[in-house]
This record gives sequence, structure tokens and C-alpha cells, in this order.
Amino acid sequence: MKMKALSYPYIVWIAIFIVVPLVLVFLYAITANGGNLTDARVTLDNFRKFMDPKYLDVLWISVKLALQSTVITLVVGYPIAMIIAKEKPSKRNIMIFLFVIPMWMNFLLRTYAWLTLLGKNGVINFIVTSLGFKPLDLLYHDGAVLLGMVYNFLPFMVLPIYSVLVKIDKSLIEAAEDLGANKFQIFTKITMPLSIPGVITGITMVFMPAVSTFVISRLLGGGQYMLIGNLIEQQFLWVGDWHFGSAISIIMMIFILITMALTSKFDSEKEGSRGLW
Amino acid sequence: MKMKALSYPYIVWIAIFIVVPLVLVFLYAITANGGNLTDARVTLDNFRKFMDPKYLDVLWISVKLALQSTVITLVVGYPIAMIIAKEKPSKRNIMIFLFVIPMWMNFLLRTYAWLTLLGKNGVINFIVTSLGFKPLDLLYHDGAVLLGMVYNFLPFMVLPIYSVLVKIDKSLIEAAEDLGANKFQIFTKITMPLSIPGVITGITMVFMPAVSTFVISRLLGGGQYMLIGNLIEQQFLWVGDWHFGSAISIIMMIFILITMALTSKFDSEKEGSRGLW
Amino acid sequence: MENNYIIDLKSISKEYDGVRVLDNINLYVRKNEFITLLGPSGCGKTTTLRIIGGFEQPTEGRVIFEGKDITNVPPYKRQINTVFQKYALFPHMNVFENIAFGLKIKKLPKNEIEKRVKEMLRLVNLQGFENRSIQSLSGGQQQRVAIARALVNEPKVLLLDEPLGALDLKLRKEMQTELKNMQQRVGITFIYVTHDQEEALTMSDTVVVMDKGVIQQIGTPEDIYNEPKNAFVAKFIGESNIIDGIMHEDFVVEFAGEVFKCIDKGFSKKETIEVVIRPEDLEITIPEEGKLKGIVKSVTFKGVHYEIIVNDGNRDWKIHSTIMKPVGTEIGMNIAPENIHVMKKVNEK
Amino acid sequence: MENNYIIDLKSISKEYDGVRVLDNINLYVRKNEFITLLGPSGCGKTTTLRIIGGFEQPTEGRVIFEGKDITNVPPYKRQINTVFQKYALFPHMNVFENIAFGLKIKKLPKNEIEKRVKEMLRLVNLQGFENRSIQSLSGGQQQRVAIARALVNEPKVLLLDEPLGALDLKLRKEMQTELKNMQQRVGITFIYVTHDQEEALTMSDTVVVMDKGVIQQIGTPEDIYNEPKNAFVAKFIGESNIIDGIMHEDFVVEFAGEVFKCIDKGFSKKETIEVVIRPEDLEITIPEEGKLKGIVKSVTFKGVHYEIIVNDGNRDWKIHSTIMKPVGTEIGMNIAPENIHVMKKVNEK
Repeated sequence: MKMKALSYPYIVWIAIFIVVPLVLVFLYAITANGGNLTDARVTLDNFRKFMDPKYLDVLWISVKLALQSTVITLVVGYPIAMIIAKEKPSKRNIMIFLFVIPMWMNFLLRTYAWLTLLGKNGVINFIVTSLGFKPLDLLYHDGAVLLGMVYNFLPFMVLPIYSVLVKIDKSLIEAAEDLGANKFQIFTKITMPLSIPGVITGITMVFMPAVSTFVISRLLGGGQYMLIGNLIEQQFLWVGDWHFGSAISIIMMIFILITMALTSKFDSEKEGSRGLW
Repeated sequence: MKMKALSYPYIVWIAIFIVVPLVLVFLYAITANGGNLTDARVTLDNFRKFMDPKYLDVLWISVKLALQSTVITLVVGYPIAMIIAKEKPSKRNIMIFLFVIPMWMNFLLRTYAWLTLLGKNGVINFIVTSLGFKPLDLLYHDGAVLLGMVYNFLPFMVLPIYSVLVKIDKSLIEAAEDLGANKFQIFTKITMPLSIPGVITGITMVFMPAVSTFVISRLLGGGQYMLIGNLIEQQFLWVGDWHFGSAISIIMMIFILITMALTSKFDSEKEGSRGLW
Repeated sequence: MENNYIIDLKSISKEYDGVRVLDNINLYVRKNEFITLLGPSGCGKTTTLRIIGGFEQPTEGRVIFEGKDITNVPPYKRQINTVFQKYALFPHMNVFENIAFGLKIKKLPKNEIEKRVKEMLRLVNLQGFENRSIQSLSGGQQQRVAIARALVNEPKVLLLDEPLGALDLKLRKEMQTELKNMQQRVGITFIYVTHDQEEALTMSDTVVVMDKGVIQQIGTPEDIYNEPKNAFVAKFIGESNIIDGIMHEDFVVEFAGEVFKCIDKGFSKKETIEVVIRPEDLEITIPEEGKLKGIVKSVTFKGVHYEIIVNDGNRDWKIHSTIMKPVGTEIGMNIAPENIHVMKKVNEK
Repeated sequence: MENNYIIDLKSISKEYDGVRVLDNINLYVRKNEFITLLGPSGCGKTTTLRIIGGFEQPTEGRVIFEGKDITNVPPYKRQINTVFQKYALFPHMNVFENIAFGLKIKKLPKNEIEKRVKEMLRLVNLQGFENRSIQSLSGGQQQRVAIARALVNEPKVLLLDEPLGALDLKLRKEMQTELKNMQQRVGITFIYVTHDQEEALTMSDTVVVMDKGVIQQIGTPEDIYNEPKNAFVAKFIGESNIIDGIMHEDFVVEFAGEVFKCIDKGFSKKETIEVVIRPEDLEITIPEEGKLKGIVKSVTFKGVHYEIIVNDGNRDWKIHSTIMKPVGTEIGMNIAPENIHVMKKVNEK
């Protein structure tokens, strides 16, 4: 009884601690650029400013890139998850370990590793120049950013799909086989539909960080390559327009929330997808 | 049978795609600063360079800060996880949702949110100045960085502990009660020991990103506040010494691996801790 | 006499979200008795047990333990221990630590704990298992550890919630005998919950048959089987033929179109009643000698006996007999007066 | 005659990692037969079923189906369907889709599928359940869907792997009767796996008792119960008293220090044998009239009968009788010649 009385204020306090920054971002977004909170004036200017084609273009590129990397990680990652799930438990764990290792490394570090591959003095260019060709400009375009994203986010696609596939009852496969289904039919009618919760978790876990990334695009895309994450960073850090920065953040968050709502609609089997949290 | 024959090359190829960058980082770390891979010369100079007190100091501060934020998130997060786990399922999900929302926001954004609280023109200073005091320099010191880390990493501590606590069979609690244990004894002898796998997952999920973070320290600690993550970033991006940067990365990775090995030693119940992957 | 009751439930009722799961339960348990709460799932037997254990609070009524009201005493202060349905052994402790748990809580000296745990392990036939992990034990062994963990605290009452439900048939039969012997050796009160009527009959001194939150009958196994109070009890305890009938006067009953002598009395004249006849109590004769006649509809070999379904033109009779009668034969059936059980007719909800 | 066999297992053996789980299984199954593989867990009965279904390949031996060798034919090409132990219903499909699965794979026209699924739902008594999700069904209903899903494909053989194992006692008994009726109605071969001897006796035309990967006995339920071939079968099928004895000559056997008449012959002179006596075949008499004498050690009420343990000074006898004898009384016991079952003595591994 006593515990209960203490626990509520604690939870409320913690919730405030978490929610307050979000509320502040919101407040900044709907006030004018006054430099100080005392001259705050409610306005939608910050959002209107974003409607400029140059900013909308950034949003469009960000979403496109995020979608592309989500699709690629899904197409590449699903077979990996399936192959690993079919192995014996001992082998399975080693293979999953191999996939998890890079996740232990700092996100930044992993991206830098790609710099060493793709950079002007990098390995690929070393091979190219030794063969007598002119060095290639591999960094600083869409392809490099996309490659970096796929590399960084692949484990987040493989792991949830794998963890759902591994839990599928083998007798379901046998039952389908018993009822006349061949290997292809088993996949399309049983394995695939049952793995949907894992696929959805994977998609959200890749799409959300991909759409808001700023490190990958800055390093591999060069300073001139602007994604929405970079735009936010720029506003806060270099331009100093917190109001506009907050407005972009809000827009991005709404965008992510919509995506979440859409994907979770397909996700009837709630248990499966919640497995990862 | 055919599937099997195709799957092995696929897995090997993907493994290379993941491992090659790591190998490259390693190669860079053990070669001299020659500007080009053709004049590569194996050396331990890069590691020797790190033995300088000024770099060791950075390592020491990074580890200390990561440890501090891990301990604080554990102390703050464990009661939260316990309180949520004791709620009814419907309420539980809402509360967990509240904790997960900030995780959907970009890491950077969450940190910026703190800037709006702690900054020169931020909310706290607004209150302080309206009361007639001189504005405080809240940003750019240990406290602010620590607060930012705790805020950012708290969900990663709460969720794994919560998911283990929620799975503890209620009849175990009843059995302990039946055998004469009071609420305190039930916690120390049953709940706590059974939640160890979640605690260990939480610790690794907070400590690892905390020790290698560079965004939080750069934004909240100011440019002069140097953590090991910032050091690596500096070497790659501003100084351009990839060899030394790689060496620091390797040192940090070894450090993280040792921590992982230490924590997993306490983690006899493997199933539980793997729940999160 | 009241002194002899160790537990006394007084008008216990229990509601969950407005649904009444226990309705006015009155039950006393004698010292050293083996009492079984028997009924289908959802009949309220486990809730009753949990109220005795203190894990649930009754909505109405009181729980008396050795003359004292313990309705609001928490479980950890009751001299009652429980063996849980799925054992609820602590997975992070070995066998010794599990059994010693209650004693350590009571802060007994170390050598005393060791002595008593060893003793218990002997009682449940698990000597040398001290350092085994719970996961490495079979279902039957876990079951024994759960019993040892409860008994080592020397409770005055042991509650057992379907403790054999998870075991297979053979092990279950073995453990039934073992549990009964254990109870007689340690000489404490066992309150046992099961849905298996055979288990209840085999082990108990007293059987309490429950249905829909209400006690249907309390009695010895023989009483319950031979003199079921109503059709529910008759159907639940063993197989039976239940036929509507009329009680003409004391010792005379009419059913299936014939008048029979019986040994029941105390009904009003011409009262509509139900008659229970156990399948093994129908004697097969040649058609001429049988009071009832019928044609064999099916025969199934059941091991000890054949199950013969006979149709008399109006209804099917189930007969258990060691004599085989081929399908299609006409046979006669007789019933001895003492095998005709007359029950008051209750309108089922 | 060979034409009458639908399935013929020829010298089937199976090894896993060098451990032999099936050893030289020879078994034929007749058309429209209800055959049960019975044995304790780990006896190889499920492996045998899985070999027939095509889910496992035998290490040695051949599987013949209607005269053709199908040992290497994959499951999806066999005219055999299976009801799995835990039903294995597809959780992402509703009842209709589950049952229609096999027909859709065969690309039958839509209205034909609908007609046959409806028919099946009627057969298993689940009309109107088409759109229900699998999760919303009770265990018994899921069980019926699993049977419908298999039967709708009109297999020539239906394999059932402990299909009633997850149901509770009462539902199990109901489903036993229902399954047997269903088999007779649809008129196809059922191969049934269970560890429950009562289930096997009740439902089967033929029972195959297995232990340690070897077939111990094949026969009708009556054969198996009344004339067990060895001590394992006798112990596994029902309760029994098993006593060492000597066969003096045809129809004369000595055990428990007495010479009895019996109806067995064909043993060598003075051969050491084992005698099985069912508990219900021991007649209780007054001590003076009994060939065997003993003191009652314990009495348990079991519903239909009392279980009386009698000690004759050398061993315990288990008697099932409707007469109660108090503990401590001296009684006599007689055995009719036809109730003495003489078996060859086998050295247990």
C-alpha cells in the first residue's frame, strides 16, 4: 500500500523529465524568432517557411533515401534471416553473433570504416589506381550514402525477422507439407505471412533512424549533401534559428508517427512485434 | 538441397561486407601515417601515441562518465521498470509507450531538446533571470553532459529490465510469500535475482553507446569537452590522421569487448538476456 | 467438538468484477484429515484454496484457523503452506536452497536448516539431489521438491493445487500413493484440489464436490460414489445411467415403465425424482428373466470389462459387464434394490 | 490377401546419431482398419508414424503403400494426411482457410472447395465456425478443425499423433467415441499413436504395443489384455500381479508355492515362466477355502471397486473387488484356470 503511494509521484516526475523537452521543442516551433523567450509570439511562420521548395526537396530526398535503404535492407536481410534461422542452434548463435558485433561499435565508427573503403585514398581507389585508372569519386553522392545506410541498418532488419522466423513452430511447416504444399508454397503461404510482425519491426527500426540520420549523410555525402537531419543540425548548431529547427523537428516527428501508424495497421499480431522491446 | 548450395556463398558474401570495414580499421591502426596505402609500413606507433597522458585522460573521463550515467540510469530506471511491471496490462502498455516515444525521435534531436532547457536563452535561465539573478552557465560542463546521457539512455535501461520483470511468474512471488517472506525479502531474494539478465542487458545497452558518444558531449559539453568519441571524430574529420583514429577506435572496441565479457559472466541465464535481440 | 476443526470456512463468497465465483461456502476441516475439493474447471475449487492460503480475500465470510479469525492475515503469517499447480520452484536456486528458503527466512541456525532439509529429502526420496538445479529435474522430481519445500516448514495445513496435473498417467498413480503415505507419516492436514474424480476417491478421507461456486456434496468417497445427492455429482463421479422416475411410497419407485423395490425413503408421495444406476450394477440375464429388456446397440472392450450400450426402445442403458453380448442380441436387465439410488430432482440452471 | 494391405512396413530401422530408436519393425495395416501404436514415451511409436507420413526417412527398410515402395516419396506427394500432436493449425488463417488449405493447393474450383469444407464442418460438428479465428477456439474445437483439415483431402490413410493428449479427461472420453464413429462413417484407415492404454483398448481394431523401438505384441484389444505375450505388455496394459513360476506340464503350473490348473500349453517341461493374474480375477473366499491365504494390508476405495493389497507372507497381491475387507483380516484367494496367463520369461535389458 505504502509502495503504491510513493510510486505514483515518482512515475509522474519521471514522465515530466521525459516529456518536458518535447513540450519545449513544440513551444519553440510555434513561436517567432525573437532571440529570447520573453518576447515569445505565437506564429506558424516557422512551418510556413518550410513550405519553400528547397526545404521540401530536402524532405523528399530524405524520405526517398530512407525508403530505398529500407527496401534494400529488407530484400538483402530477409534471406539472411531465413538462412540463419534454418541452421542448427549452435551454428545459429555464432552467425547472429557475427551480425551483432558491428552493432557494438559506435554508429559513427562504423560509418568511418566505410570512409576508409570509399575515400580518395581508400582501398577501392588504391586498386583502381594500381590498375592504371584515374581515381574514382566514390564518396559524396547518393550511392555512397545509401551503401552506408544499408551497412549500418542491416542488423536492425535481420535481427527482428530472424527472431520471428526462429519461433515459427516446425510442425506448421510439416502440416503444410502434409497437405501437399511444396517448398515454394510453404514459403508464400506459411513462413512469409507468419514473419510479417518481424518484417514490420524491422522496417520501423530501419526507416525511422534512416529518415532522420545526419551523420551518414554528412560523412559519406559530403557537406553539400543535405538531408532533413542535417537541416535540423544546421539550424540549431550553425544558423542558430532554434524556432525553425524545432518546427522541422516537429514535422519530421509527425512524419515518423504517421509511418508508425501505417505499419502498425498491418501488424495484427501484436505479440510478435512487441518481442523486440 | 539447391537452396543450401546457394545460401552459403550468400552468407559468406554478406559476412565479408560486414567484416571488411572492421578489418580495414584494423589495418589502418597498425600501419604508419604515410598518406597512401602503397607506402604502408607495419608499426605500433599509433597505439604508442595514445599512451600520452592527455589522451589517456580523455579515455579516463569517457569511461568515468559512461559509468556514472550507467549507474544513474540503473538506479533511476529499475524502480520505474518495477512500477510499470506491477500495473495492469492495459495501463502498462500506455506507460511503456510513453517511454518509447522519445526513442522514435532522432538521437540528436533529443539532445537538442536539452539545449533548449539548459542553453543561455533556455528555459531555466529565463526563470533565473526573471527572478533577477545573473544567467547561469548550465551548458558546457560535466553535469549537463551527464544529464543528457541519462535522458537519452534511460529507456534503454528501463525496457530490458521491464521486459524481464513482466515475465516473472507470479506464482514464484506467491510461493515466497507462502514460505514466510515479507515484501522486502521477496524483492531481495526473488525479484531482484531473477531480473539480473535484464539488468545486464540494460547495462550493456547504456554503457556501450555512452562510452563512445560524441554528439551529446559536443552539444552539451561544448567544443572544449573532449571524450574518446570526439577524439576519434576529430582525428578522422578535422586532423585527417586515419591511422591514429583507427588505433583509438580499436582501443575503444577492445575496451567495450572486455566490458561485455565481464557483464556476460554474471549472466548465467542466457535466454533472458537474449530476449531483446 | 469444535476444537477438532483446524480450518472453518464461514459463509465465504467471492466476486470478481461483479461475477460471483464462490457462493456461501461453509466447510470445516478436521485435524489430520485428507480433504479433497473436487469439481470441473471453473467450479471455484482453486479460489477456495487460495482464500485458505491467504492469496485472495473473500468478498464475504470469514476464515477461522484453530478458532482464530485469519481472514485478513497475510499468507506469510499463516501456518499454512502451499504446493502450487506448476510447482513454482525458484529457478535461480538449487534443490537445497529451494527447500531451505522458508527456514532461512525464519533465520534458523545453519546446522538446523541443513538437518531438516536432509530429512525432507529423505522423506521425498531425493537424497543426494541437494546441488542439482531445478531445470535438471524431471516433472516428478520437481513435484517432490515442491512438497518438501512446503513440508519442511512444518505447517499445520498443507494446501495442494492440482499438484499432479502436469505428470503423465503412470507417474500420477505412483505419486497418488506416495502422497497419501506421506500424509499419514507426517500426520498433518492436507487440503487437495483436483478435477480428477479417481484421484479424489483414491486419496481422500473426505471429498467436497463443487460446481458453479457451490458445494454440491460433502462426504467420504464411498458416500459420494454410492449415494450421490444430485445428478451433477452422479455424473461427475463415475459413469451412470440417470432416469426420471416417481417415488410411489417409501421403498417403492417407478422408472422406465416398471415398479422397483428400493432402499430409499423420506420422499413425499408421488414425488418426481431422478434415479441413478451405475453401469456395473445392471445385471444381464436372458430376456425372459429381466425386468427390463433391450437390444444391444454397441460393445466396446475396455480391458477389465465390456461397455455394452442397450436400447430398451425409449432410452440407452450403459452396462459394464465381463460378459460379452454381440450387437443385435436381445437381453434382459435386473437391478438389485440396494443399487437403485434415488435423488431429489433439481432444476439445472 | 496381400492386396488387402494398404501399408506394409518392411524391416524398418531408424537411428539418430548412432542411437537405434526403431529396430526391425514389421507391420502391415489393412484397409479401413483402426490400428493403434501404443507404448510409453520414447518407445518409437511417433517415429514410426513420422516414417509412414514421410517426415522421417528410415535408416533401413522400406515403406510399402498399396504395393508401391514410397520410402523416398516426400510427404506432399503421399495420399496420407496427419493430425499433429498439438494440432499445428495455421494461426494466421481462420477455420475455413485452415480446412481449405489442402484443396487450394490442389487448385480445386472455388465452389467445390466451399462445398467440401462445409461438409467437413458438419462432420466434425462445427457448422457456422468458418470465420472464427484459431485462437478463439477451445482445445476440443481446435482438435476437430485439425481432423477436418486432414480428412477434407480424402486421404487413404489418416495418421493421428496423440491427438487427444492436450484435452482434459472428460473431453478426451467424448472425443474417443466421436473419433471412432467418424472413422467408421468415412471408412478410411486410421493409424493412431497414444500412450494411454485405455484409449487404445477402447478405439482400436488392432493394437501394436511397442517398447524400446521393438514391437512387443500385435493383436486385438482382447488378445492384448487377456493374453499378454510378456511382462512388459501385461504391466503396461492394465494392472496385474506378475509372479515367477514353473510349468510342470501342459495345463499344470506351479507358482506361489502351489500347483494350479491352467489352460496354457506348449512349454517345455519344468520351464521357468511368468504368470500374470489380473487384480479382478483373484476371488476372495474365507481363509479355509482359499488355495492362497494372506492378510489384508491396505484397502482403497476406487469407485467401481475396492483395491485390496493382501500379503501372503512372501509377496503382495493386488485384488480388485466390490467386497470390502478390513485391514488385518485373513482371507483366502482362488483363481480360475482361464484367468491364469502363462508367459515366456524374457530377460529384461
